[in-house]
Amino acid sequence: MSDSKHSAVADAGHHHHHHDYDFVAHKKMYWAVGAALLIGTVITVLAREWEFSSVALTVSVALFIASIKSYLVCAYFMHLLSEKKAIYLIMVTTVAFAIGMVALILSSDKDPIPGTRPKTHYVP
Amino acid sequence: MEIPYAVKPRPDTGLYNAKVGIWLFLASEVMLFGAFFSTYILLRVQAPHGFWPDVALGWPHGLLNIPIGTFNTAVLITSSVTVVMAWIALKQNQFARFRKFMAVTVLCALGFLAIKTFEYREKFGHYVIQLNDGSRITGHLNVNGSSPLLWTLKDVEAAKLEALKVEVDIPNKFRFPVGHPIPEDIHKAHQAGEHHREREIKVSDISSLKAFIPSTHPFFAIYFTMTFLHGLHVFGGAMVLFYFGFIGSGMWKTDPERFTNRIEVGGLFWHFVDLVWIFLFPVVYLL
Amino acid sequence: MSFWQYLFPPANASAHGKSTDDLLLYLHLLMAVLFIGWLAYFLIAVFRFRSSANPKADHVGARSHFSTYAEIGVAAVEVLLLLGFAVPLWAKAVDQFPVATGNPATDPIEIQIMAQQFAWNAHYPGTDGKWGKQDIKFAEKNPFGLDDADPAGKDDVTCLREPFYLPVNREVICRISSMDVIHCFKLPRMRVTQDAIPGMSIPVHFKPTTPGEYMVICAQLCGNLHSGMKGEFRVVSEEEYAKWYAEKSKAGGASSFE
Amino acid sequence: MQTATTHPGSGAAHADSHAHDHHEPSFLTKYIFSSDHKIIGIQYGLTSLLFLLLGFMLMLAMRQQLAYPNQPIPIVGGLLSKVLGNDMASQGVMQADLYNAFGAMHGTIMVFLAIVPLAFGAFGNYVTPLQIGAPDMAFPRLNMASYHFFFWGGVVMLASFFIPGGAAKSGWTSYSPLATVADLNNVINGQTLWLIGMVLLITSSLLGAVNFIATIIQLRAKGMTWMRLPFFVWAQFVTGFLLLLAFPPLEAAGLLQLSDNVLGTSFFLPTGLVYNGKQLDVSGGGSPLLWQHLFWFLAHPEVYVLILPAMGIVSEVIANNTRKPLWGYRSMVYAALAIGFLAFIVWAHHMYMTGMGTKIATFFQTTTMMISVPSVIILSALFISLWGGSIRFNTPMLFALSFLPMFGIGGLTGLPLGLNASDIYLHDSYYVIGHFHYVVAPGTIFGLFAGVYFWFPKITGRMMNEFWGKVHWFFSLIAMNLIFAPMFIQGIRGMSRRMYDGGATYFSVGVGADPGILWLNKFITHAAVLLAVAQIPFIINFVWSIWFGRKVDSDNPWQATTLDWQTPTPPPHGNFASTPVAHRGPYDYSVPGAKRDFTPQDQPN
Ligand code: HEA
Ligand code: HEA
Ligand code: CUA
Ligand SMILES: [Cu+2]
Repeated sequence: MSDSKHSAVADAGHHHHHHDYDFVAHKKMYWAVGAALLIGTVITVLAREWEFSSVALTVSVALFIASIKSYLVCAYFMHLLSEKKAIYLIMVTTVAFAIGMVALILSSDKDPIPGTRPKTHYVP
Repeated sequence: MEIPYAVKPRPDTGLYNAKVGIWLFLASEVMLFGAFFSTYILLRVQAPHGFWPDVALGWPHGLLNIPIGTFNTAVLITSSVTVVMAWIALKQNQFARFRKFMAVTVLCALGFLAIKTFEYREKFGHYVIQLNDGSRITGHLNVNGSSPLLWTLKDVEAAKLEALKVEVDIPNKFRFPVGHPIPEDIHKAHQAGEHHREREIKVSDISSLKAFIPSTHPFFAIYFTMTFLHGLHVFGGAMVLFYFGFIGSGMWKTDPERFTNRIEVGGLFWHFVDLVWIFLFPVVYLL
Repeated sequence: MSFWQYLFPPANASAHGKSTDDLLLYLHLLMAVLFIGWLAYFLIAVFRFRSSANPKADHVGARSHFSTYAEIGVAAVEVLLLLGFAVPLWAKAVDQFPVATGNPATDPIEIQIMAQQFAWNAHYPGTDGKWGKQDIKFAEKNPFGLDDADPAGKDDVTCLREPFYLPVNREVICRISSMDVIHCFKLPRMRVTQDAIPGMSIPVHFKPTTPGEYMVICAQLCGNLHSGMKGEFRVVSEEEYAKWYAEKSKAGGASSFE
Repeated sequence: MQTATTHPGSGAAHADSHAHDHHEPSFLTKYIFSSDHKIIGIQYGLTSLLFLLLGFMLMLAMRQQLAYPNQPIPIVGGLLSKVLGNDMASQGVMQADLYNAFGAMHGTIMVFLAIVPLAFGAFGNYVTPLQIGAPDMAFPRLNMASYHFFFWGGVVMLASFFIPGGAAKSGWTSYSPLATVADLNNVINGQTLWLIGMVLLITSSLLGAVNFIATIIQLRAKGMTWMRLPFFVWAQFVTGFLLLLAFPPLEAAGLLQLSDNVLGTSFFLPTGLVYNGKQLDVSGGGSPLLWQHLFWFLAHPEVYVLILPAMGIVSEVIANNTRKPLWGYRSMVYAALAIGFLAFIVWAHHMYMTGMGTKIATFFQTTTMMISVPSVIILSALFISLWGGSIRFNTPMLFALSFLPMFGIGGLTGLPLGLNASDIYLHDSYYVIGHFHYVVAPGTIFGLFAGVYFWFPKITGRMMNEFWGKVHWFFSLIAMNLIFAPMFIQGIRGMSRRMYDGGATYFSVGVGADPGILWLNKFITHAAVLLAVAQIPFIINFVWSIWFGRKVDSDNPWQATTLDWQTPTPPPHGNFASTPVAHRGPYDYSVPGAKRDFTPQDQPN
């Protein structure tokens, strides 16, 4: 980590970059990411119109695009690409737990005692 | 007494306090929305096969207004770009530009909320009607030219109507294959490519009438819960950004570094709100 | 009641129950060994290293690796109990249901158990062996939602708030459900416990081995009369069961609803 | 270097006799809206002790009912009838609804309003910044907000006793659908307030957790590396993460249940509910098990929230009073981290009886067995730490020592519950009640008592009375065991929990098990009364010592090494006389060659 000490405001809160922080390039990049997000949105919407053979595929495509979009937001807007180790640790753990929660709840639901059925069907 | 590293990063972690704080907070938010998404998924996978409203608890599709939702997504994405531009402007020492971007951000947020409110309203005037023969239709009511909100059968009775005029929805392809209980003529109308169809329904034929509100169906329950909470986040974020950008921006003069940090932290929250929507939008509107 | 009895579950009355009891016994033996071992060590340490006897503490302290071995030992026993007992027992309980071979004298008995606030109800298919038609829309009339109009249901046996019977030494499959809130179907002497969850019907099986009167406990808080929610069942000889069943079946199920 | 001599203000009754460093704050800003972590810690401490007492009193009334079913409750019976109404307590006799309400509130109050705020809010707040050498928490105002959310959460919970229908009565677990249908007559019923209260309490905990973790990451003094943190700080750190990541799902679940209760949704209500012979007018389509998953996703980690800070306190006290370093400090730290990690993937061991298939049940019992290993490691390390020590038996140490076997009993009895094949028999019996009370009552509460006696002199500048402390310890230890040990017997004999009649229905002769265990209900109740009596010396000692206790003769009366003891007494605003630097590990006791048998962490060589 570079903790060069600058008093310049331009450096405040953004210590991982160096003096020659390239604002123009960064601004361009942010707009580009914004555009990519918009395009991603449009593709997701359009993808719905192309009929996929199965629900699973439709869902996967939509979530795949959403994942890419969320990667863009995290990586660029939230500066995770150049963030500190502590933040990574926290976020990786959290996301792992969140996924674990969803996955375990779902697998519990999908693994009942064989013969279990919705009561609404009544007859044994 | 000064709290250390409130502004300047701590050398070994490379972070200032508020940044650690906001990320921890976002971590808890991930778990919060994670739980809501779990709920969504569970409700949905255990819903009976077949399509709402013919199978009462089948999952509804295509009820939300996709063009509007898409537009709203764009609004939110724009605000995410402008908030980070605002921060860059501060770093470049361009306070006026910062203000401009903040204004756009807050306006986008308010725009988002306004559109969302409009969508909610539309749902409150949208009904699912069960007829005595067991078939169900959905659509808007037309009572003397206006479309009443949040009616129940009691309101219909109170209005002393013999028959209800209903703008019946024609199911789109995401609602198919439909089961038999959709009335025959509506099915035909769909095949003829119509989109709306007004029908008169005798009140005595109606066994139940419910607006598209949370208690009507788990889909609406989770849709309203998640979008409402997301909306609260948008609202809270907008308030904070508005405060930083306009009311509390005097700090720029007294303590510019801390001020810039605040904007960064506020921006992180704002991006997170955007992030939630990135998943929420396809999940509730599209799938 | 003798002192020893206090330390053991009430007498087991089912075929699989012994394995549950054995597991409990082994576990408690392990626990006792650990507890007594550690406690003895603890008392010795506390006594021996009291400050009056040992005014100067040793900076390093214990140098042996005993604790590591002890920890590995504990973990090993746990693995043994887990893989050797718990997992197979559970698999046996939930994956290996007795199957009908078509012989009415030895086939497992199937019953539906419907919990409600605050009672246990049982439902048998009757002498024709066919379940009457059930539908949720009749559930307001009777807990099992039996359709009065269905002839197959005329001879169904229903025990509403009254004891139900089971023949001794026959496998029983109970399908547990509830109509209102979550209850828990617990037969302590059969070593059977299964939540009764509205919206789900979950099977359990067991084989009673000792004739007698038994109790169904509700082991899940279900409202203000939770503590009073008891069910009874009787395990009787094959003949007595057949007699009871025939009579009940003749009387018909649907008529006995409240 | 012994930091400072006794500060001129020491011995004054209140912690911040040092406020004169600044302009004189008003009573309001000093005690109510303070953002000083020490004042907030004290606020948390006093509030939660009162809740602890209340939780106990609810239980005493319940125990009375268990021992003498349907007889008027002595002393308070009449009052209860008057205040709560005859449908709750008729002629002083506790009714089933009141029993259930008290039971649910006993659990809720003990867990969320007493132990967590005492262990995390009070000790965590007061001690953590001191031990890491920080002037305060990272976000002092957030800290204040955290207390105020807690306080209002408590007020809402208390208020729920007095509204029509009474407090929540579906257990602290609030399982749906019961929680939704238990009181259909009142829309704003006890359960609604319980949920609102929980949302406030959860918000409080989340703010606290963010603050603690950020503080520990950011504000460690110079030289205070991770492996030099006292174990107490590690325990708080892991606790913070448990709260941070486990509570949000319950917050979500709470909001969903609130919506089920108030807006008529069916998140947790399945299709086809027939209640009181009528189809319930809801859409259905929900899942009762989803509530349980989200609840236990919090509530299992929550039990480690209850135990870890206590382990932290016990470790501090043991190191201090054996006059030697903790044995295996590093493995204790890793074990605590392992507990924190595994705590998130064992929750469904509370749900074995909900109809789990083999695969998922095997997963959860395997992780449950795994999580017992780090507990064994921590406990073993503490036991072995005794070896070679020079043990002082003061009151904090007596409580800390008793913690060990008591937690041992509680932890060991978790094993038969953790294996589903044996849990089949034990589930929801008094065996479970025995199990977890051994960990939370003679376990955690003893750890907290140790902490109270231990840090009291730092907080007030006065010692608590040793003799009465020992009396308190002795009778509490006896009474706790007389209360909770017989519960294992009751459980093994088949007695179920949450029984308003104490199990009488099920032990009616001839049908159920034998009635030979019902007398134990009386026995336990008497022991509980003994426990209550044993608290009197404590309460008097505690209050009396604040003003009249023996003054400490040094800032470091226990001759401890950690930084919390290297401050003026009581520590002023900003804590340290000069910015501390850590030069060594936390427990340099009896270092060979050192002048004294303790070398404070901030002493350079
Ligand atoms: C602080 C609280 C706490 C702690 C630490 C634990 C620890 C454990 N708990 Fe417990 N538990 C609860 C609080 C706690 N629990 C509560 C509140 C409930 C009931 C909730 C409700 O339903 O209302 C519950 C219920 C509960 C159940 C559900 C039972 C049921 O409803 O059927 C299960 C099942 O697996 C379980 C398992 C365990 C296990 C395996 C551990 C393990 O982590 C234990 C590991 C520890 C050890 C193995 C001890 C090691 C010590 C030694 C080896 C030394 C011995 C020393 C001497 C004897 C001197 N617990
Ligand atoms: C942290 C949690 C915790 C704690 C500490 C306790 C402590 C105690 N509990 Fe509790 N209990 C629960 C959590 C806890 N309990 C839960 C979750 C349930 C399940 C609820 C449900 O079914 O939903 C339960 C249920 C439960 C039952 C079963 C009820 C039933 O199923 O019907 C019983 C029965 O005896 C019981 C008894 C006790 C007793 C005697 C204590 C004693 O150990 C109390 C000891 C307390 C003190 C000794 C007070 C000390 C306080 C002071 C000295 C005050 C000082 C004040 C000042 C100085 C200002 N508890
Ligand atoms: Cu039914 Cu408890
Ligand atoms: Cu647990």
